[in-house]
Amino acid sequence: MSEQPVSGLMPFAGLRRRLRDNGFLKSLRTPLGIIGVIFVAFWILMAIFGPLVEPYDPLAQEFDRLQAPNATNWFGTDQVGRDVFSRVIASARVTIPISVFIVVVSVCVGSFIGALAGYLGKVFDEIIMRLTDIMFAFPSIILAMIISATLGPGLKNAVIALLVVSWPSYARIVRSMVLTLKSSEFVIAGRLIGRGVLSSLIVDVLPNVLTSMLVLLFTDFGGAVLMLSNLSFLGLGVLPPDPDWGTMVQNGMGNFSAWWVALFPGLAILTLVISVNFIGDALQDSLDLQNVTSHA
Amino acid sequence: MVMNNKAMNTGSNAGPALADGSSSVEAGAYGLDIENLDMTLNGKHLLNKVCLHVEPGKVTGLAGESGSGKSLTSLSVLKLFPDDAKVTGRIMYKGRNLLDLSEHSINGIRGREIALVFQDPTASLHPMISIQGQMTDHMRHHLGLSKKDAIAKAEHLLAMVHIPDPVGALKKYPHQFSGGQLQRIAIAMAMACDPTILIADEPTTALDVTVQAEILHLLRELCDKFGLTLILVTHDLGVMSALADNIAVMKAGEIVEYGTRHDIITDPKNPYTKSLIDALPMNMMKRGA
Amino acid sequence: MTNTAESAEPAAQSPEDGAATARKAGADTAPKRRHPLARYIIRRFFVCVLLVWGVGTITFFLTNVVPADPAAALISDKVAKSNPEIVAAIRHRMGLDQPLRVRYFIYFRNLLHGDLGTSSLTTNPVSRDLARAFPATLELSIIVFVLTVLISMFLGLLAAIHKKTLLDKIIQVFSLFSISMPGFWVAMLAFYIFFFRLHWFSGGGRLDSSLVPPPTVTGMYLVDSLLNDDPVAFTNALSHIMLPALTLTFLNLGSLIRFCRQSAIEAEQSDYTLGARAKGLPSRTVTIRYVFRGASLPILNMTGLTFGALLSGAVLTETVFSWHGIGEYAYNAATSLDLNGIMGSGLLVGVIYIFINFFVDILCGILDPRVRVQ
Amino acid sequence: MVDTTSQNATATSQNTRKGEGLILNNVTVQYRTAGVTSTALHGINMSVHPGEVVGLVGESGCGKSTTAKAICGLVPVTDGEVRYEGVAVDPLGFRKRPKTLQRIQMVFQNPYASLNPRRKIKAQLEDARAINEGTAPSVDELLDLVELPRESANLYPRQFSGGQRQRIAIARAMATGPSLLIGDEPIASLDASLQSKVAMLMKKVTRESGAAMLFISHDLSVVRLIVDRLYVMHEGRIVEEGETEEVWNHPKNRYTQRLLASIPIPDGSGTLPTVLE
Repeated sequence: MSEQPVSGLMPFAGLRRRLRDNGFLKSLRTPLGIIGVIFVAFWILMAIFGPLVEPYDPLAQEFDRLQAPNATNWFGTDQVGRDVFSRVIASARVTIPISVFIVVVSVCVGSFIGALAGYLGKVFDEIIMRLTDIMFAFPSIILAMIISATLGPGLKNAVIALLVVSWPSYARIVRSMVLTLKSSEFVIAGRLIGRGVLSSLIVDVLPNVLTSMLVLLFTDFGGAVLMLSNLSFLGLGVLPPDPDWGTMVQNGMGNFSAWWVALFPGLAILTLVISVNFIGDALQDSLDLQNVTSHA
Repeated sequence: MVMNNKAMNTGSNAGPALADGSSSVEAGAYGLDIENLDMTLNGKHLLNKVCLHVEPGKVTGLAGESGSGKSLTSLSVLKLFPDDAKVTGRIMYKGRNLLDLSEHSINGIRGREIALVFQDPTASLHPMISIQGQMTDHMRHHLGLSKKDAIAKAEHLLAMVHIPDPVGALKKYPHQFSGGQLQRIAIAMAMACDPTILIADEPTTALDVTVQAEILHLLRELCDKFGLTLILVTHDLGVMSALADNIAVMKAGEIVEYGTRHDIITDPKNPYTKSLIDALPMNMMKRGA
Repeated sequence: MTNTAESAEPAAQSPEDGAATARKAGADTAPKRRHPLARYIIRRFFVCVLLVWGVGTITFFLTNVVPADPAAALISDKVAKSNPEIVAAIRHRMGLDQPLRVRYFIYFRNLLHGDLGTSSLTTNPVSRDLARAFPATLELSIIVFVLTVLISMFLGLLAAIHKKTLLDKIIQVFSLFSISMPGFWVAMLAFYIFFFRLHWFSGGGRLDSSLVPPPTVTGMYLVDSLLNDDPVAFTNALSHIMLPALTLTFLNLGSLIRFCRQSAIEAEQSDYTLGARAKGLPSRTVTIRYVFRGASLPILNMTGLTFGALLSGAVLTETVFSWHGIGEYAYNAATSLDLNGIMGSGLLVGVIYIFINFFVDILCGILDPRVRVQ
Repeated sequence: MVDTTSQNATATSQNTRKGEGLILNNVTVQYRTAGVTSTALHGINMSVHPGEVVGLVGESGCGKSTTAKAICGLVPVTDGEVRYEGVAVDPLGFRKRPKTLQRIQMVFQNPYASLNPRRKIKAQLEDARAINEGTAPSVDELLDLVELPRESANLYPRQFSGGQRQRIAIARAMATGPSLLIGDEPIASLDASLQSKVAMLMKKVTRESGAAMLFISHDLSVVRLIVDRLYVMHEGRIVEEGETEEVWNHPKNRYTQRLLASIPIPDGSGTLPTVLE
C-alpha cells in the first residue's frame, strides 16, 4: 500500500490565489504600500543593474577628497576621494542579497529546528528551548559582535554570526505554532489514519506554518539589513575598501564637517528598510484579516 | 396578564406594539418596544425590521440558531453595537427612543435601569480586578454610594445569589471561582443597581447542565421577587421552555414567529419554528425517526 | 462565530480534564499550594542562574574553542610567526596547554573572582575598565529606559484609542521610522544637527573638559553633582546627557509603541471591556481601569526586552557622542579586536540583561493575581 | 451481519462478529501540570462489543475526553490497560499506528479544526481510503453517505459550514472502513437543529457498515436517542452503566439522578428542572 502522492505540497499556487483573495494586493494600494513598493523596486533594480548605473568606479580614488555634493559627484566624495554615489549603489549589490540570504537561511534553519522541537517534544524540545533562552540572554548585536570578532572580521564571518543570532527567534515562533497545530484535530486525524511523523509534519503541519513564515521573511528582512550595517559599522562586517553602507557611515565619523559622507549611505539603509517594513505591515494586516474570516 | 395574542405573523411584525411601550402592569415594572430595528454592518444586512414587544414583568425569550441576530438585537437595546454599524428603527423605553440617546445618557441607563449578563462569565469579568472592585465601581458611579455602603450592598447581593462566604468572596479574583459561581456573581453584579430590565445573553450555554438548572432557578427567583423584566436570549429550547413566558423565534435577522411559550413549543405555526421543534431529540424519539 | 458552542471540555488540551477536575472539586478543596508567588520567584531565579551559566559557557566556547589558536588570535600574525616562543609563553599563561575541562574550570573560577583577563587595547584588567565605564552607561540607560517606557506607553495607548484615525497613522509611521533607522546613523545626524550646527545641547563626553567631575559617589555625574549640590556640574552634565539620551530613546520607541498599541487594542476588544461598558461606566473609567490594566502585563513584560535593545543601541551610539560607557568600550574593543575586552563587555551586558528580565518577571508575577493568588 | 433498521434492537443479541471489541480494564490516567499531578481517570472499566452503539455521558471535566484519547493512544495510560480485538493500545509514539488499531477512528468536537485548511476534500478523503483493508467506498459514495453534494470534493474546508465540515470528518472516518468509531463530543459545536441529525447520521453509517460506535457527549437527550447502552461518568469514575431506557427511567446512582433531573424538558409547560442535592 504505497504512500499517497503528496499533492498538497505545492502551496505557492494556493498562496497566490489566497493573497489575492484576502486583499493583500488591495492593502498595498494604500499610500504607505505604494511608497514601499516604489522604493523596494528601486533598490532591487539598483542591486541588479548597479554596474550600469554607477557613474564612476566605486573603488577608484580619482577625485579630490571630501568634495561636497556637486554636478560630477552627486553625493560628493569621501575621505580618500571616492565617489559616494557610486559606492552607495554598489553597496546595494552586496547588502541586499546577503540580507535575503541571512533571513531565508535563518528562517529555514529556525523553522526546521523549531518544528522538530515542537513535534518531537520532551528532551529535544527542552534542549532547544534552553539553548534559545541562552541565545536570547544576549542582546542581539552584542552576541553577533562577539561571534564575528572571534571568527575574525570579514563578510563571511559576519554572515555566520548573524545566522547564529537570528535562527533562535524563528525556532521559537515555529515551535509554538507547531505545538498548537500538533494538538489540533486534523493533525491527530492524520496520525490516526496511519500517517507517520515525517509525513504528518510535511503534509499537515508545515503548509499551515508556511504563510506565517513568509510574513516573517518580509518583516525581518529590514532587521537583517540593519544588523549587517551595524556589524560593518563596528568594522566586523564588510571590510574596506569594499563598499558597504555601514562602513561608509563609519568613515563619516572621522570628519564631521563632511556631512554627506555619512548622510547618503544612512539614507539608503533607511529607505530600503522602511519600505520593506511598509510592505510587511500590509502583508500582516491582510493576513490577520484572513485569519479572522477563515474561522468566523 | 397572559397575552392572548394569537396574531399569526406572516410578516415580520411580532406582537401588538403598545403605543408607547410604557404601560406598566405590575407596580414599577417596565417593558420596552423594539420597532423596525434594522442594522447593516460593512455591507452585511444583519437585522431586518425587527419588531418585538417586551412585556413588563414577564420573561421574553429570543430564540434562534447562531447567526440569527438574537444576541445583536439584545445588545442593541444598550447601543452596544460597533460604531460603524448603520442602525435605524426605534427602541422605546419609558417613552424615549434609546437609539437617539447620547453616549452620556445611554450610559446612565446601562447597568442602572437595563443590565446585561453575558454567556461566558470567565471572559466578561476582568481577570486582574477583584470581585469587590468590579461589583462596586458601577454601583458607586450610578448610586453615588460610599465605599463602605457599596461593599455592604455587594455582600448582600452575593448572599442573595447563594455565594458561600460573601465577605471572603469579595476579596478573591475571578480565576478562583468555578464557572457556575462566576455566573452567579455576574448576575449579582447586574442586579446591583436594581435594574428594571435584565438582558441575559445565553446565560447558561457555557455551563454544565446541573449548574444550569441552579442558574435557571435563580433567574426565576429574581423575576418573581423583584418583578424584573427579563429578556432571555438562548438557542436551547429546553431552557426557553422552562423560563420564558413569551418566545420570539429569529432567523437570519428577522423575527419569524412570536407567541406564548406553550403555543410556540407545542403548536408552532411558522415552518422554520416547526423544523426547530421537530429537531428536538425528544420529538425525534416520538417519531422513531 | 458560532455562539452555540457548548461548554464541553475542549477536545484538544487533555490536561484540561485533570485541571478541570481539580477546579471542579470546588476551589477550596484543590490541593493547597503554599504561597505560589514564592514558588514562582524561586523557579525564575533558577532559570536566571542557568542563563548566567549558559552565557558564561558561550563566551568560554567562543574564546577557547572557536579560534584555532586563542593565543595567536591575541597577537598579530607577524609576531606569532617570527618568534614561536612568545606564543608558547602566552599559551602557558592562558593555561591553554591544559585539557579543555580544566581550562573550563579555570575560566569559571576567574569569572567568579571577576577576572575577565586583560584588555589588549588598554592593557588594564578588563574588569577594572568595565567598572570605570559602567556608571556612565547605567546613568544613560536609566534615563533612556524611563523616557522610552513613558513615551511609548503614551503614544501606543493614544494610537489604540484613536484606532484607524490620522493620529493612529502618524504614530504608526513614526514608529516605523524609529525601527527602520540604523542607530549609529541617527546618533551622527543628531550630533551633527543639534550640537555641531544648532548648539542646542553640548556634545562629546559627559562633562565639559573645563569642569572637574564631581567626587564619585555613584559614578553617575547627575547624581553625584546633586549629592555635592554642584549646580554648575549638574546643568552641564544634563546638557551633555540629553543628546545621547534622546537619540537612544528615539531608537527604542518604535517597537515598544507598536507593542503597546497592539496590547491596548486587544484589551479594548476583549469581553471584559464590553462587560464594563455594559455596566454603564463612563468611557474614561473603562479605558483606564479596564483597558490599560488589561494591557499592562504584556507591556511590562515587553519593557524588560526593551532594556536589551537599549544596551545594544548603546554600543552603536556611545562612540558617536564619545560617551565613555560600556558601549564605547565594547566598540573600541570590537574595532581593535581586543578579544578579552569584547568578551568582558558582552558578558557584563548579557548578565545585566538577564537580571533585568528576572526583576521584570517577578514584577509581572506580583502584579498578576492569577500568579500571586492561587 | 443482518442490518436491523429498527432503532432500539439490542446489538449484543446478534453479535456474530468475532473478536472481543474494545475493553478498558482499570484504566487510570494522570496529568502533571505545573508541578501538580491531577488524576483524570480513576480505574475505568468499560467495553464496546463489535457492532454495538454505546454512549458515554458526563459533564465537562469528568474525563470523557481523556477516555477517548486513551482509547486512541493519544494519551499515555498511567495504570490499567486498553485492549482492542486482543491488541493492547500503546501510546501513539513516533512510529506509524499499528494496523489493527487503525480500525479505530475518531470524530472530534471542533469541526473548524478537523480538516486540513490547505488541502482539498478529495485529497483528505483519499488519504483515509488508502488504509481501508477492504474495497473503500469511492469519494462520491462517501459524500452521498453523509448527504453532501459530490462537487464538494474539489473545494477547500473554508468553503463549508460547521455542520458540513463535521459531515466530511465523518466521511473521512468511515472511508477507512473502521470497526470502531469514537465520537468525542462530535455535535457540541453544531447548531441545535443539526445536533440530532448528525448524531443519527453517525449511527446510520456505523450501523450500515457493521462498525461499533462509542458516542461521547454531555447532551443526554441526544445520546438517549441513538445509543443502546451507556455509561455515566463523574469526576473520573464511572458511576452507572446499563441499557439506555433502563438508566434513563430508573437511574440508581445519586449523581445520575441529579444529572437527569436537571435536564429542562422542552414541553412548553414552563416547569423548571429540579435541582437535587
